[in-house]
Amino acid sequence: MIAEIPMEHGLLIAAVLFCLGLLGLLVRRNLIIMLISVEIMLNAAGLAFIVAGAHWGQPDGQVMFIFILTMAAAEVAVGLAVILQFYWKHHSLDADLASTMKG
Amino acid sequence: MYDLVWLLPALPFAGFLVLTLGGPRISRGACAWIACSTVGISTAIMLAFAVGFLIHPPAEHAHTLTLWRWIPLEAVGIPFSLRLDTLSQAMASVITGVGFLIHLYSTEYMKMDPDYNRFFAYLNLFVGFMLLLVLADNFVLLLVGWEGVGLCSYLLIGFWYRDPANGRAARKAFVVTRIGDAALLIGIFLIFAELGTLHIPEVLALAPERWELGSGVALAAALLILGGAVGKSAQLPLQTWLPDAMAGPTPVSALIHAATMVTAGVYLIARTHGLFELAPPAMQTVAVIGSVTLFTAACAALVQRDIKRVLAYSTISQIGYMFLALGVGAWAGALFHFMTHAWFKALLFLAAGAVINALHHEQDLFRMGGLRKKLPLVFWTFLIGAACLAALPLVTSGFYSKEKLLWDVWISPYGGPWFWAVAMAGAFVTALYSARLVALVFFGPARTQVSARPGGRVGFVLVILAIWSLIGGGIELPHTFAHVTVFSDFVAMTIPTLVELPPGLDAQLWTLLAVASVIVVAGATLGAWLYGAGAPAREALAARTGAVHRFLMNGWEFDRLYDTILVRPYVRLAEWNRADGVDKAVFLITGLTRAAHVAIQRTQHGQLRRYAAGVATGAVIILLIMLFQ
Amino acid sequence: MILFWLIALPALGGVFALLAGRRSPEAARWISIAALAAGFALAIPYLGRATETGWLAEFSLPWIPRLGISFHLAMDGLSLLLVLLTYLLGILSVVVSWRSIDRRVGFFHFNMLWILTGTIGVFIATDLFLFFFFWELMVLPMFLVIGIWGHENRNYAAIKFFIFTQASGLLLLVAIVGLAFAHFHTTGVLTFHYDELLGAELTAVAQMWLMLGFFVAFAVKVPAFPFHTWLADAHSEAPTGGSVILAGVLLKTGGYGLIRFVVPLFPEASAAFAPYAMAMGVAGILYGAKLAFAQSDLKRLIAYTSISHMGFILLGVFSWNELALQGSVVQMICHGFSTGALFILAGCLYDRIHTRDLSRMGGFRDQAPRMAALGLFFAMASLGLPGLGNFIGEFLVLVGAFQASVPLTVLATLGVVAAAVYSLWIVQRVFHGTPHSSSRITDLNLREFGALAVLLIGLLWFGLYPKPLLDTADKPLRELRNHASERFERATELRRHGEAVFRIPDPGAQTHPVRRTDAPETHRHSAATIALP
Amino acid sequence: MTVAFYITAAIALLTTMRVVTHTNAVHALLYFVISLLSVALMFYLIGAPFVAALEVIIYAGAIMVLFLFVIMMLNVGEEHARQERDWLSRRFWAGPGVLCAALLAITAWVIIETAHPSVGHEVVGARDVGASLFGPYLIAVQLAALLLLGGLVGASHLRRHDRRTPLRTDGGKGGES
Repeated sequence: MIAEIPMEHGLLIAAVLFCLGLLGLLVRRNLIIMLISVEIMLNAAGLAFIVAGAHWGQPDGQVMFIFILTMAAAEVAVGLAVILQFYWKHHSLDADLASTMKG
Repeated sequence: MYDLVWLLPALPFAGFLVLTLGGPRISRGACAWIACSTVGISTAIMLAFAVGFLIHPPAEHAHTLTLWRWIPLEAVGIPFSLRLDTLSQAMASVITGVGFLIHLYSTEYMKMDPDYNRFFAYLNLFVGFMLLLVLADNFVLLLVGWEGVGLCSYLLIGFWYRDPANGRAARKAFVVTRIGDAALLIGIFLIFAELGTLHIPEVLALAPERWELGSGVALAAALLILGGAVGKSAQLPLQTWLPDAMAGPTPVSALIHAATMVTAGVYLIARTHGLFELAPPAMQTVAVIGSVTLFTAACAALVQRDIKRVLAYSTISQIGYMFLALGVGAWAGALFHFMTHAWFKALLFLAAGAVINALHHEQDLFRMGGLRKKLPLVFWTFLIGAACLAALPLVTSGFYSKEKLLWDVWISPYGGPWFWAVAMAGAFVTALYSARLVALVFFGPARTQVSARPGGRVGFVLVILAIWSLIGGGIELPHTFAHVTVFSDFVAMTIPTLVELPPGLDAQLWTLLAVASVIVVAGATLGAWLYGAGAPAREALAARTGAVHRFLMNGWEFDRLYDTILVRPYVRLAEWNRADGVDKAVFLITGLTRAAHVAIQRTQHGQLRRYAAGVATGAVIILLIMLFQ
Repeated sequence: MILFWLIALPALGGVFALLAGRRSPEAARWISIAALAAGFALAIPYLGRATETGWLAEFSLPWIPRLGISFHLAMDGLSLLLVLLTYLLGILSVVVSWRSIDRRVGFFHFNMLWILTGTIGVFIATDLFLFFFFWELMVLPMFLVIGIWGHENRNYAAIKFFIFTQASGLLLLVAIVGLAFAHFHTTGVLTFHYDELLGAELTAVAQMWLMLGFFVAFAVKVPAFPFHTWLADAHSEAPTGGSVILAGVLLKTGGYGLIRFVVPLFPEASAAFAPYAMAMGVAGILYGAKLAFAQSDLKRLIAYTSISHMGFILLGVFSWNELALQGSVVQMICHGFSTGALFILAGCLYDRIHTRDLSRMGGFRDQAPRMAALGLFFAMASLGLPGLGNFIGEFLVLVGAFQASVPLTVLATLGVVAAAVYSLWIVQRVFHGTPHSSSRITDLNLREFGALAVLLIGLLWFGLYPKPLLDTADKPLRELRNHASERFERATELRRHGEAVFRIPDPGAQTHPVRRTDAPETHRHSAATIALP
Repeated sequence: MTVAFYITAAIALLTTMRVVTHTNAVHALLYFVISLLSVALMFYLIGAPFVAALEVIIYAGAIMVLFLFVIMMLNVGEEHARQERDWLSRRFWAGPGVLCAALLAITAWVIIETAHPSVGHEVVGARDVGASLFGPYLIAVQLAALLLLGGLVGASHLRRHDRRTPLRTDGGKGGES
């Protein structure tokens, strides 16, 4: 049941996914989509770990993925709470409205 | 006995201290007593010293008293010590004598002034510093006296401090002389660097050993000292302060700005004569400065309207004669003229003071007149003073001193007919303006009411000075007359004479005396005619020479020149950079920091997506760097 | 132990004044005076012993032995003079602040005493780390004094003062640490002790940079010409007592540092740099005088005269001969007296008419003859009237400097003319002229008069009989010259002949890591030559 | 099985692209779920069945449902979709596109330049992962637990809706939470 693929293909896919996530983060102004983009990037990083772990036949890559997963869960929880607050305040999900930190 | 020399300056200083600390608690009478008695005792001591020196001079004709070790260093040990020799005695006797008489005069002259005590405190301080100046045996102590008399001059010119004009005159006097003092200071540094000592007799002894005749160092040292002398003695080109200094009370003009302080330059050059002898060009410079000054100042004196300014310019001119004498090496001649000048110029000033007081502080010559009958005592004494100034032949001390001086100029190897001719031209003008003074003040119609007559003390002082001015010349007579050389012998004990009298020149001397007498008499007569009977001719002349008249009136426009090239640029410089340009440079740093702050602040735009873009860009850059390393 | 008390007395006095000030301001003032007077009394007896060689007193405690840092105090004649000056002016500044400070009196005196603590520490610390500690200790209380009790523009002035001194302090710290490490590098001993660092073997480049670090730090304090701009603001905005301390004492730490550290530690580099340093001094003399003349703010004017006077110290120190050094020391003391007195006078005027603006003064002689007389006296002292202390200082500096550089000395001598211009201007503007009808002032009271009289007598004394001063400073200066003169002069010779190049003994060829007394033997030149930056 | 891997990879890429470009948040989310499922399949195919399961359960299941809830709570309607379309005009794409392309090019270059062996020889199962997690990575696990706790507390604190603060509709300043 195991697919033998060159490692660089796996990594390349991860890289493309990552860049797509980054693109989403940069282009979209909707906070929810931005948060999703971040998730895409995390997921891509996880894929890279798994590919690398599979190369060595060791569990460490998967362990790392689990940590990423944990982190993503925590991040999404907090992030969504913040988005909710933001929406109540601004009645919008436009990220560019949040600019009080301007120097 | 000579160890008492410290009392000479100490007594006036003590008087100053008592008067200052006592302040208004001391009554006027007590103040007058303290001031006069301190100077009077100094005079008495001074006379005793002089007599002692004449009868039984001490070894090496000098007595040194070291009071304490002042600046004791390894490289230079400067004691606080006084040196009594014939040169300092000649100076000190005039300072104490004239000083005492002027103190006495002032007790009456200043009696209406609310600041009576302060005036006498300053006068005492001045006499103390002046004595310190002439008694100092090293350059540093000399500087103490030198600057001290400058301070007193400043204080007394600006004595009536409420008028800002007096303050300006006082500051001008101090600053202009300070320019000369800076030169003197540099000269002292040079002497120390070259000779390793500041003790004046040692300097004079060492200089001929270390320096060759005509060497550059000697020239530099002599010229720098000359700079100091020129400033103090109001010679060209630093003469501009003296006419303005007449803003002070008249006794001050008499004491400081005629008799004593302004001749400190003469004293300084005579004191350091050894350095000048090593530098003939410096001698020439002194002579040229003297002759140019004596003529220009005499011309300026001719047209002044203010009686005190006439006398001020005449003082500059007379000191010019002394400088001329110094420049040709006639040390004794210069000092003799200093001495007689001190008497008769003090007399003139004090008499003028009496006139001014009588006329309600009127100083304009053209608003005086006809005082001959109303103030006979003042008239006669003033006349004697003016005659001395003009050097009327045979009867005046001014004649004898000026003739000795001119004769020395004529025969000196440094002098010659040219200098003599200039001096004669000056003598002619001097006679002219002396006659003008007398004519305008005492003859003609009365133009101002006489409001006060001089009292006993003023009269007494005037008479004493007049008598001295008449007979004082007797201590030195041309050898064709009687060959009295008391004074030059006295001075020669300290300064070996440079002008040797060649034998067999009697005919020349007679001729010169005759020529000089004729010129002086002619000048005086012309002056008397112009300002008496010949007034219409004078006015016609004045109308035609208005520009020249103004030019001379303003003292050859030196003030305007210095104002343009020195004073105003300095003031403008000060105004221009009032807020300190260097501070701007500091602000440049602050400004740069702030600009950087603003620039970087722009990146803090608060937009999440652009921060993310920044992070991504950073990642790209870092990866690129890592790749192409 | 007495040295320890010299520092501890003002420090403790400050704390007690702070505590007492809550209840009674008067008590804070008396405590301050008592503490300072006690310190003064403790230090005075050493004057008689100043003819001995070596340190007059030493005190040492281990502090951070791992890094070779100890709490090491030592005093010689030079330090003693400045310590006495500090105490005296400290007392006077408390006296003149008696009425003018009425807010937070306890805290004010705490700050004043801690400034003095730092200053005294600077003068007697012989461990360079400790020296730096005290150096920084001076700054913060002074910042507070200016910032809390100053005049209207005080915040700006305080911050400017703080930034300037902190920036220079940073340089000093870097240079001190650099020196200690350079010493460690050659000898293997890490120490901050002055006596041991005196013998440090340094490469030419290191010597130059370290010297510049020290120099700039001290030049800011002195202040030398391009680094002077903090001074005018700080002086004019500080309260009277602060100005007196600042001008009278704080500036002297810079001069002291130059004499004690810069030249002895780095003779060759100093010799190479001397023409520039002297030129800075002369520039300060002339520039300060020029600016002083242009000011309309009395305290600012006096502040610029300080720059002018302190230029002489720079000129004197870098001439490095007996006359010039003695002159610098005398100048430091006398400048403390004369400028302190002028600031006290300015403070007295401010207390009466609440302005520092010269155009609103004039004619005060009528109403305040005593103040006018004293003002005249101190103006004369400030223009260097012979017979007063400042003249001795300036004259000796100039005579000494003349042997080092003729053109610079000639320029500096022109400064005496400029000094006359601004000094007489003060007298004219404040005391002479017609009085303003609006301003009525009272003459000096006994307290102010007493304070000024002390300074007057001091200046007269130093002018007429400076021997005690010169004798006290003689031994330490002689030792410093014994240590550094030979190398300094050799380097000066080389600079004169070899176009701004100087040579340093090769650190590789070192024989003795300890104090070098056998300079001719170790005098093996390497090829290490550097040109000036 | 290699073919299956590439097909899932293609699906993952395509759906992810739709996530980024879709204007409707719910649709985007659904595309993302598909993307996650594909990635899970890829995990499984290269021998990591355990994390594949986790991916499906936690990521595609729990986290995405969380997103869904929030979107439903916010009740984002047609108006928002139109606004999204405005925001997604072409000019916004240029800069980020170039940046991402650059990043991708560089990473791809690095990946291709270095020689790699193939992967997917053996299955690393849950047992190995578990042994590793509770062996050498124990501390990290505990830290992750703390992180989750922090997330929990943070989320529960932040979601509180303070009725007293007025609703801001000006769209101007604000945004601190």
